[in-house]
Amino acid sequence: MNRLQVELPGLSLKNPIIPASGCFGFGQEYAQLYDLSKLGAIMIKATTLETRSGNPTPRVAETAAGMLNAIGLQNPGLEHVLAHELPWLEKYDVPIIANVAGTETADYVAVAEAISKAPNVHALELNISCPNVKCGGIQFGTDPKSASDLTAAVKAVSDVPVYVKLSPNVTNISEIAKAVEAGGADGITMINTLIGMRLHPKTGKPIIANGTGGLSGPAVKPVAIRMVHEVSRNVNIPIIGMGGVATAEDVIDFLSVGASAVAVGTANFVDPFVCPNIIEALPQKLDELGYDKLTDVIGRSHR
Amino acid sequence: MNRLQVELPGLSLKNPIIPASGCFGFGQEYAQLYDLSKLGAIMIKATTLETRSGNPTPRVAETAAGMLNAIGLQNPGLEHVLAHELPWLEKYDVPIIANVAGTETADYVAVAEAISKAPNVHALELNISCPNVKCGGIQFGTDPKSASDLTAAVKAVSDVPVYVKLSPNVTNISEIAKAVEAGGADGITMINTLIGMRLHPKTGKPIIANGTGGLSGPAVKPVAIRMVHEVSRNVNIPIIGMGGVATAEDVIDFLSVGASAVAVGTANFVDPFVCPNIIEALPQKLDELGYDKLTDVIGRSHR
Amino acid sequence: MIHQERMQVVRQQQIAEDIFELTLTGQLVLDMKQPGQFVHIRVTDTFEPLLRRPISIASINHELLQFTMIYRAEGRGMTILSAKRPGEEVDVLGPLGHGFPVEEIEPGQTALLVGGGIGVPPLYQLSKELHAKGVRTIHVLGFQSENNVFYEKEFSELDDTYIVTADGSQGTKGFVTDLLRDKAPEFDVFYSCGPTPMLGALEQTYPDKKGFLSFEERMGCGIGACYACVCNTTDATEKEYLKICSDGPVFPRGVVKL
Amino acid sequence: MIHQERMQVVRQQQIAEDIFELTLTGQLVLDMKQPGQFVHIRVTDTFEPLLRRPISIASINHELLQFTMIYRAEGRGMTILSAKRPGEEVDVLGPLGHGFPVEEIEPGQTALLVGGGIGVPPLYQLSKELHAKGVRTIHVLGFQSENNVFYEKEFSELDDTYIVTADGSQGTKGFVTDLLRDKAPEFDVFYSCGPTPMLGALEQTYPDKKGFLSFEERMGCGIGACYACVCNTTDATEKEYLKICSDGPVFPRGVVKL
Ligand SMILES: Cc1cc2nc3c(=O)[nH]c(=O)nc-3n(C[C@H](O)[C@H](O)[C@H](O)COP(=O)(O)OP(=O)(O)OC[C@H]3O[C@@H](n4cnc5c(N)ncnc54)[C@H](O)[C@@H]3O)c2cc1C
Ligand SMILES: Cc1cc2nc3c(=O)[nH]c(=O)nc-3n(C[C@H](O)[C@H](O)[C@H](O)COP(=O)(O)OP(=O)(O)OC[C@H]3O[C@@H](n4cnc5c(N)ncnc54)[C@H](O)[C@@H]3O)c2cc1C
Ligand SMILES: Cc1cc2nc3c(=O)[nH]c(=O)nc-3n(C[C@H](O)[C@H](O)[C@H](O)COP(=O)(O)O)c2cc1C
Ligand SMILES: Cc1cc2nc3c(=O)[nH]c(=O)nc-3n(C[C@H](O)[C@H](O)[C@H](O)COP(=O)(O)O)c2cc1C
Ligand code: FES
Ligand code: FES
Repeated sequence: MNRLQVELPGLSLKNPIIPASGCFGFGQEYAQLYDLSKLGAIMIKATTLETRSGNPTPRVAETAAGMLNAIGLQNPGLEHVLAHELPWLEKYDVPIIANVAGTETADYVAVAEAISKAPNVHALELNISCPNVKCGGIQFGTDPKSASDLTAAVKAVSDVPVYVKLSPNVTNISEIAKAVEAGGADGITMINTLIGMRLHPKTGKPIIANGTGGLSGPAVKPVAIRMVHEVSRNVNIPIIGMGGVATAEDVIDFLSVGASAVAVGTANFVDPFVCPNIIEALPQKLDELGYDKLTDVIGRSHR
Repeated sequence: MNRLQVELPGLSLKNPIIPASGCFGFGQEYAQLYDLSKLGAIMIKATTLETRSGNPTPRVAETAAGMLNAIGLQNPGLEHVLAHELPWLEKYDVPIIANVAGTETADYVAVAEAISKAPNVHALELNISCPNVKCGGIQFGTDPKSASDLTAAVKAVSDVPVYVKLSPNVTNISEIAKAVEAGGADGITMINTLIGMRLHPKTGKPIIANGTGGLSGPAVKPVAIRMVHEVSRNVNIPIIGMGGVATAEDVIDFLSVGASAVAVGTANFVDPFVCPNIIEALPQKLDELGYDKLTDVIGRSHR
Repeated sequence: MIHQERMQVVRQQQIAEDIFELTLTGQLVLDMKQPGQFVHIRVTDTFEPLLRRPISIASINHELLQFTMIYRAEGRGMTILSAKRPGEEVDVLGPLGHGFPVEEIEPGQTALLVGGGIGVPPLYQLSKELHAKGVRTIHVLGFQSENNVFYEKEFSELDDTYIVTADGSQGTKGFVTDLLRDKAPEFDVFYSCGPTPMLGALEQTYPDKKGFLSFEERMGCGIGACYACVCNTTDATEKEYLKICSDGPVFPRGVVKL
Repeated sequence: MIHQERMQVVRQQQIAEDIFELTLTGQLVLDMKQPGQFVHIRVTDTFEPLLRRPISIASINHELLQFTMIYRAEGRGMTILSAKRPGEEVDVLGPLGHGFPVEEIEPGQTALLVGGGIGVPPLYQLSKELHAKGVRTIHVLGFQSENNVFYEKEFSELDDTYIVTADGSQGTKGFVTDLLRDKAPEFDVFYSCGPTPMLGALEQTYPDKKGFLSFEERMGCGIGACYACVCNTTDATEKEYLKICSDGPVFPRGVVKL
């Protein structure tokens, strides 16, 4: 028995550790460091219909136990991802979750339809929560009706299960979660980044050229944990949790509040081996806690 | 000339450093350590009409560069505060900002009316953003109409200017800010805490007995800075900024994005002398940045 | 007077599994007046970990301006503290709170000192002061297992000392209250520090004795300002609640609702 | 190959105002192949400060498994790094990126090396390798003021070295480009590292020369995965953007849009 195995719509995961979208490119770089087949799955960088050149630099700034980023969804565009990035990843035994972004419903639908047909894409992650682009992204993620409609439109064309990625920058996250569930989402991924700003100490202007950026890293973990805790009580679809995961203990925490798997973002920059290290540490964590298998941990906060 | 002087509705501050409500009690404890007359003002602990015994313990938990609290507005009640706490503070040359909390409009109004008549209370801080009580508090702070109405009701009875304390747990903070401005607020204080949760690593249950708590400390500073930056563009009343202030540089940051003064909360627990230390460091900071007086720094991010 | 001081590490050594003994020096020691007080320690200058940690004063040497703490290095903060070497500095706020009243017992009388785990340390300074006053002491010290036992020798040198371990690997097996029922020691006043269930069991075991208990709670400020560490009181108590950091950590029996 | 290694501090010393020289030892040194590559350093095991810091490799000693960095300790991370003592460990990711191509110049030819401030360090290893190949070098090193000048002696021992300071307190007053216009040195290839405006001025001063420039940008991953450090390219370049961490930090002149 594989104690770390987790089954989710479209995803049979040998372990619940997934590099988060935007923090792992399309895998090539980390493949220099370790075998990507060790991973539960990979969430690839947001893909849009057209090539995007993203925001001006500086695009990142450090904050207390966290960082801000405003990459602006830079990516080589759907065609290139289909022709090069996804085929390159086929040599690894790892399911791909394709992060889909756009400006309006039509682009989302076009990307979703095409990318869901790639053989190694086992699920989509609908990015309705990117705080770093002027249109599209977060505006779908802060209004229940838009979120639900977009989910339904994408579901209608996708060949694989659709997970919707929620923004934490809302008054009532359960409302959005219920809306995307009603729209037909197969799962939820959460949280995307909190909107933040850091100033240059001398000039008093934002360090990030875009002004604001998305806050991630250990600093946001308490916010993510409470949101997953709340949403898992309000929906019946599975959750992939993220926000500040850096250790096996953090993974246990997300599963405890009801996530079925976790994504690791910022921590990859701090320790590029963090994903395989966590995977290796999990069985001992289970022993310490007295659980046979990881799925026994899921939702224990609620019991 | 006092380079640190700041003038705000009801408040003539010899410097812009104010211990934040709930982090400084009613001053007695820190008075053992230094002369409270050094401070710009003091925001006293939330006062409610009746005595409140607060939430069960544990009430605090540490997080990465931050902490959670769920004190639950424990306080000795209006009568006691008027009879003992405020008179005790009269021996110091420091204006008091009274943090007013309640369950419904009537309590807020009753506390505001009475406490605004105390001789050393120079302003009220209307707490519509406490995330740690079951009713009252945050529910006023997440709905523009309720926030505006409550502000107007309190303004009608208060003898001193009214500042409204905003919650960061909203989709659109400018909307709430504009609503309280329309309701007659003389100023805004922001931010209160973000809702968060931390689990006990062994049991998987929340450490804080209340379940969730309010996140504060350096971890939240980027969120606070971006919100003050945004709100200062959208209202014409002054802002007292807070959220993670621990150094003179942090104060400069809050002023840069448009705050006119700052409150210091969690940092008092880390370094009990943080307020006088910051006040002492500010003139040299001004020299380094090439400003004559602190008010020159206000809003420089926007210029 | 409460002070904040960057104190110097004099000595640091591991004395049992995960248990360290750390001696610091500085002026702040001069204000340590009562056994059972604590210090609030910042283990790093960065913001992670952020909060101070409350640790009891285990022994005081006013002449050398030194005091000693004994702590379990299991969590994040204490593990960082355990890496400090002689000459390095530690940011200490203290002395804090109200400790064990030595004046509540007369010379010639007998005190029962009951400690559990990391509740044992403050009893050491207490025992020394009681002996200096001519009070006999009986020490009953509970631990998980023999690997966790510390200061048996130090306490034995002062007076009768019984070790109890949960797994029976050293001394008597069980809880301290098991041993107390068996041995039924004679004494006048009891003083105790340890897990809350132990304190509750002690109050029940000795319903008629004068006693003083030291409590623990998660803290913010450590000085009484933040209301993090309040405890409810019994009906017999005038105040509705008490703060463990500034009103305690030591309270007479019967004051705190258990 | 990129490695992550906890390397040991061999030596740490201050060599100018706020400027430190740190030598580390470990296996990772074996993979350092090219001057101008960098390492990505984590200065603490806690989460604050969180991110790694990119620092150039200033010199390499393959025999001793040692390499040296030179850095300015002004910000939070570098100040923490500057407190590390011999025997302590530093978490290093590297070697990273593509450095200065020594193969682009022939023995007997002359290279102009232009450095500004903390852009000076990688030029030292470059100069050593160029000399090993039989290339002459001219060093033009710009600093704010005499207090900030470092490695003048080291560079002088290799070849002709000119110091320029913004305030004129040492060497020539002004910018490196002022000195270059005055002296008009003869050379075949230029190599440079320093503030972006300096790199731009150099490209303009020598429109027809072969040259290589090392760039800086704020980084996340340091290995090409996060798109934090991209720079735009000129029309003459095929790719639309380049990543400074993995495609650079050194690019041929004319590639990066300045
Ligand atoms: C008055 C008092 C005296 C104490 N004396 C001692 C002593 O002499 N020796 C000793 O080993 N321990 C003592 N403790 C317990 C000690 O404070 C905790 O073991 C310590 O805070 C754990 O910190 P950590 O960083 O290692 O653990 P972490 O789990 O990383 O701590 C996380 C947070 O929880 C708090 N916390 C965790 N456990 C406790 C606890 N049991 N009590 C209070 N806060 C806690 C920490 O202070 C910190 O804010 C005392 C506690 C109190 C209240
Ligand atoms: C390829 C490369 C090579 C470098 N080589 C050297 C060198 O040899 N010596 C040296 O002193 N400096 C060098 N730098 C600059 C060095 O990275 C920064 O000085 C350092 O990151 C500042 O960190 P801090 O914690 O002291 O400052 P802080 O201001 O506290 O840093 C905050 C954040 O901003 C980032 N940051 C701040 N300044 C810079 C900068 N100039 N470039 C990139 N990121 C920055 C930090 O990495 C950190 O994430 C190099 C930069 C790059 C990109
Ligand atoms: C540099 C960077 C780039 C990101 N890009 C994307 C993206 O393209 N699409 C997306 O859905 N989320 C993106 N995110 C958000 C992360 O996937 C993740 O939701 C967030 O960072 C919280 O997790 P963490 O704290 O582990 O980083 C990005 C985050 C970072 C730090
Ligand atoms: C222990 C604690 C108690 C608090 N109690 C109150 C309160 O009674 N009323 C209130 O308006 N805010 C209260 N707050 C919020 C602070 O006033 C402040 O808005 C917040 O902590 C952010 O600032 P900081 O990061 O500097 O702590 C409390 C915060 C803490 C940490
Ligand atoms: S810890 Fe703040 S009141 Fe006790
Ligand atoms: S720093 Fe991540 S791509 Fe360059």
